[in-house]
Amino acid sequence: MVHRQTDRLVREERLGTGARKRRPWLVIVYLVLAYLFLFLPSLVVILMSFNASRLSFFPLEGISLRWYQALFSDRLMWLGARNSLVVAVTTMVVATVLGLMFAYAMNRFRFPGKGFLTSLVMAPMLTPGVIIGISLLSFYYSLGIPRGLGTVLLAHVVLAIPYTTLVIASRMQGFDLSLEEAARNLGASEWTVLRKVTLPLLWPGILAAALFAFTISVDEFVVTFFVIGERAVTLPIKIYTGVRFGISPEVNAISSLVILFSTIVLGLALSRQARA
Amino acid sequence: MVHRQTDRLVREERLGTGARKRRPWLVIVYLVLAYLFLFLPSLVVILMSFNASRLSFFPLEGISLRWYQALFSDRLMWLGARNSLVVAVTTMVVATVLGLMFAYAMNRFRFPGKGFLTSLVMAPMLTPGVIIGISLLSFYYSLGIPRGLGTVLLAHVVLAIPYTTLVIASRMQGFDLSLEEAARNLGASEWTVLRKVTLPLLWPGILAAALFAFTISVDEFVVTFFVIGERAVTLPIKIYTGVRFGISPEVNAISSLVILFSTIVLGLALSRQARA
Amino acid sequence: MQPCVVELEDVWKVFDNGLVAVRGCSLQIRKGEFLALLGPSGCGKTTTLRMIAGFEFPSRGRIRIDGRDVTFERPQHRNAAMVFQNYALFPHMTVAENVAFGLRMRQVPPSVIAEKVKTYLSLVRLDGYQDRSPKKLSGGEQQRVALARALITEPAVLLLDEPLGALDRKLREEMQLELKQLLNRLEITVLFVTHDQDEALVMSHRVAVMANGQIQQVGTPDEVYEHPRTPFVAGFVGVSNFFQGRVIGSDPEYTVLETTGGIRLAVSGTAPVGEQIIVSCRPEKVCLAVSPDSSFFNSFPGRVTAIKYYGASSQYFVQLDCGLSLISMLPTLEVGEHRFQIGDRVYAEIHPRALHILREPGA
Amino acid sequence: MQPCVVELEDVWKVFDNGLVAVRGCSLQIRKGEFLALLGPSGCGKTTTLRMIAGFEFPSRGRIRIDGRDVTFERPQHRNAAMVFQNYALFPHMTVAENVAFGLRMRQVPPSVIAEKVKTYLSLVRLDGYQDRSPKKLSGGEQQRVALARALITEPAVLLLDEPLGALDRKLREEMQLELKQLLNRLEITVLFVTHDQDEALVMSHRVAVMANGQIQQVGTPDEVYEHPRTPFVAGFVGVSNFFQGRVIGSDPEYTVLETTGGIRLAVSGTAPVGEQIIVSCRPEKVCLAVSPDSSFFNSFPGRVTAIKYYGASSQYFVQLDCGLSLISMLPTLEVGEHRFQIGDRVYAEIHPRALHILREPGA
Repeated sequence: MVHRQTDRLVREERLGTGARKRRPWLVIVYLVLAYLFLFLPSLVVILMSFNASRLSFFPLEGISLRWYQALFSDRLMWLGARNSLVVAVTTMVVATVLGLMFAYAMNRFRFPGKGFLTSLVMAPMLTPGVIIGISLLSFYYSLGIPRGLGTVLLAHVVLAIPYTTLVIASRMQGFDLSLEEAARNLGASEWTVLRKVTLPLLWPGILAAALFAFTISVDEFVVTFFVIGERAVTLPIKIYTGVRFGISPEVNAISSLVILFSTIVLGLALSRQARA
Repeated sequence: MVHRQTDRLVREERLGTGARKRRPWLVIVYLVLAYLFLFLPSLVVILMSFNASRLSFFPLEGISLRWYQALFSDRLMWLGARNSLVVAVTTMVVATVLGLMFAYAMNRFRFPGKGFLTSLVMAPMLTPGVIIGISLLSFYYSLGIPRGLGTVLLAHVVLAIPYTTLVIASRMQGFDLSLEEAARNLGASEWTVLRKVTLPLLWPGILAAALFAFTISVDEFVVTFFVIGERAVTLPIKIYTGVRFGISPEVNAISSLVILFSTIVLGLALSRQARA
Repeated sequence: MQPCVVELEDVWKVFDNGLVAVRGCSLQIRKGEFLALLGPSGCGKTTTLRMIAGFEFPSRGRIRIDGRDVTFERPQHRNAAMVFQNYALFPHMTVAENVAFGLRMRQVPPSVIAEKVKTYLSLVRLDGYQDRSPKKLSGGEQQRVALARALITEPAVLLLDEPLGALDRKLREEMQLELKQLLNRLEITVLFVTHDQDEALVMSHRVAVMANGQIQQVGTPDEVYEHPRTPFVAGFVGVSNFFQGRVIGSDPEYTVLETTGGIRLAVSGTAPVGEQIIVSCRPEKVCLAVSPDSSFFNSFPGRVTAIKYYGASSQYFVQLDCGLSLISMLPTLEVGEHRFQIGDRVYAEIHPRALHILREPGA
Repeated sequence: MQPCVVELEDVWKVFDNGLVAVRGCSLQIRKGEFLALLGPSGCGKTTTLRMIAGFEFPSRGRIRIDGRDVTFERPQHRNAAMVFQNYALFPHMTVAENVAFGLRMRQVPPSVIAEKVKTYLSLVRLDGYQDRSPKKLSGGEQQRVALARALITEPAVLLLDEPLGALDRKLREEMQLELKQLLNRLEITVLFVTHDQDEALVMSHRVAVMANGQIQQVGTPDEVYEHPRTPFVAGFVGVSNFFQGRVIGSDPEYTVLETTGGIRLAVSGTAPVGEQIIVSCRPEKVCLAVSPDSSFFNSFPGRVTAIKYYGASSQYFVQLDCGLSLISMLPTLEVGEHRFQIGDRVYAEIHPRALHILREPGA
């Protein structure tokens, strides 16, 4: 511990070789500027959502909550929110359970072609959304499956599984197998070991995976757009429909809320994982 | 090594407790079915692209390459492909260089608020595409920046930086700092250490990061859709426009090509990282 | 004689990748005995332990615990508690919950459990540690929790896998004695695996030395150290000088050997004339003298080439005039007395009784 | 006397987090000398080494190499080559490229480099290893590549950080002697850091014992072992028995001590009457006898409570009738001779010259 720390200290000192003990202020200024560049857009959106005027231009013409008011009185917005929530919760449960099973199988068993299968399970994470969307659409279409929330749910589960699997598998990788052996040595059956030792220790990973799956589902737009059909609506689709007719302050308001919500949920998931 | 291996073996044996030495066939069957479920859509798309008929229904009415022929004679398709390539290559270079700088700063220096800034750099990875799209659109709009390939490039760099940073940072985490100390101890200057020791050892990570950035840019649809404006076109946008008027076999053909291309590039990136 | 608690009968273990980890291991552990399984890493000692615990199954042979055949019994149905090398304490449970685990699996009533946990924690001198998290304990404390957790089930045999391996040197030397005394007091049967010869000699009633999946010798610590049976045992348990040569004379008590270096050695023990044999001798049995002693049979001239000073004693490396090298270990003398220096001319003297005839394990 | 190669003058190191790693360390290493910096982990020995290499800068004090003040000099401008504990071989270069690195940094012509690489590889017995990848070498081979890479620059001082720490026990004992002989033959100045007392005693000309950032004693191996100056040195280098008590009598040669246990000890050396002092005694200097010897001043009755059998010798734990505990280390006797058993009544005898008066480092 101390050694690692001193290593870091040495490196810090090394930066300003002539001037020991000086903090690398230049680096900080550079990073702050870079971050501003990355986050200015989100800040602008949040700012604009409080704009009293309909025009999204600087300077603001006054602070107002009218766009939030308009938002909350929009029935279709509420319907989209409800649908998003239903799909997201179902996706969360299904993708987490399947992810746990995948991760367990990949971590605990050896079988021929395992490496190939492992890289396949990760593919939806890497395949472009447009392709997944078209593929699913073409698939449902050729099999005559009617589009709607059900097809959206199926698509979201496919999209979320790689993430839940990865998160749980990374937690399992650090799992000390001798803990299970110790439990059996002390008289626990296979089932008891799973219940009393394995699952409690994987719990932080499972929770993080569930939060990831939920966020992925709530945010998903591209694939949803392809497979949702004409009748149903989710929150991202509703927002997109709003934008089609130009950026309105209402869209800024809902975007601000989604930014806030996503940040909180993902913050939770990441801190869970960090603690794990 | 041996111990770890025997652990695995024990676990295998444990599965069929009564029947030692049996492979867990049930697990394999289960996995194969699950993978089929995940990849059937892509297979259907590829199959349909060779369909002689215009209707995307089973059974196929004959094998044909006519949709690929139609595809290659479409001028707008070629323009989109060229634009996608230009943006992707530029994004790759810029995002990799910036990612390297971020990763280096985060790995090597300590400064106040570092944890906060680190979580911020990862945010674009976690913010929903729709939100990023709207944010950037609103941002360009309010500052009066004209939309086109330039704004697309900027958006893609923002999107790719978290990935390039993560990939290079994970490579740096395993970096043995004593190698740099050894080089300096043997008489190398700071610059020589960077050139002869640090960069060569990070090379596999840098290459993987570049491939990731390239793929992200080529595949990106949602954000591109918001910021591209009316005049320019990229491949995913072109495909989407094709789909708007119903699934055509031409779309299946281009999708098949994109699936093939993405798989190759990502396979390269992953195998680079695995070897690293 | 005490009855056998653990019995291994010609046990083999071949892994799926073809590795033969254990080849024909037979061993009996008696009630109340403390037996050490000693060998270098990869010699099959841990695999043997794991087969007794039930984490692996033999490819051939039988394992019995308390007379019952448990060869293919699942781990939870054996009465063999194990202390793991990394302790394997459950990090999501308190110390008390860890120790209670075995009894809870046996459906013991909670009030009885609470009382026994208290008893066993005080046995390992951890009173008041009930509600602590095992992650916050030192290595030595974790080791004692693991011990209490295993002991509370009152197992037929206690299996220890390198129990002191994770502790640092000073603590390890203290714990050796403490652990030995505690387990002897409880009159528990112990099988423990180690690669540290000192630990095996210090702690156990009997030592089984393993190499290449085979048991080379079983005996009390002094038998194994003072009368090694095979070249491996002589070289692994302590340091040995080896001589290889042909028997040129033999009577009922002594054998005379002509070594490859051309010198003649008198050795206690018998071997047929003409046979090639290996004999060994401990460095502390090689005396150094400044002048030859004609009454001594095995006395060879040479020169000191290197000295390793260990404080209480020193190792002298002697190059004999015949070309062979010898190590001699002498206690450090008082300041003022004569100490040998590098380059000194010396006579190495070995008593015939200090030389042992070794045999290969198959023989 | 040889000139000083490395000189530390009242060096302190305080880390940013307030940790004081080194407090007032002064040390001189002479040309051709092999000096061991011995201490437990966290005692500041590695920080001291890193300050000499230039990876860290002292908070106070001066460091000189070959007479030149290098206190704040950057590492690449010092002539102090280091062998890292993990060897730190460049994994993307061959063995030859690794060894050549230092010369390439010094702009030596390629033909000269090729020849010197060959020479130094053969010096560490790695002829023909030029084109191998360091990742594919064994631990011992990697260690020798790291050594060749450091030696080829012909440094003023060679710094070794636990050079044998990553090797297993048998190989370590072999390498101790080999490394010592190689470096002595090259007449190179060496500072090496270790936590292993045997390694320090066996390999070095002088030992500096460190604890809590302070150097407790500097001396030859036998000085440090046989005449420890502080309680820490007595306890860390080898095993010691300690007695604490008040001086009740003193003449120019001997001091008489009354211990807390109520027994009287004659000790060689002087101390003022009435003072509280600590004395130590090595276990091998404590003899055990079956009957009292009235001619012996320090003879105390007691009982054997435990025995640790180490093969060549055994440690006997004796509980004296006055309540104190003693450890005695005796060579193992021949079979047939009388060996003490647990419970035996014995008399522990200590010669006054075997007892040393210790002082705290500040005193």
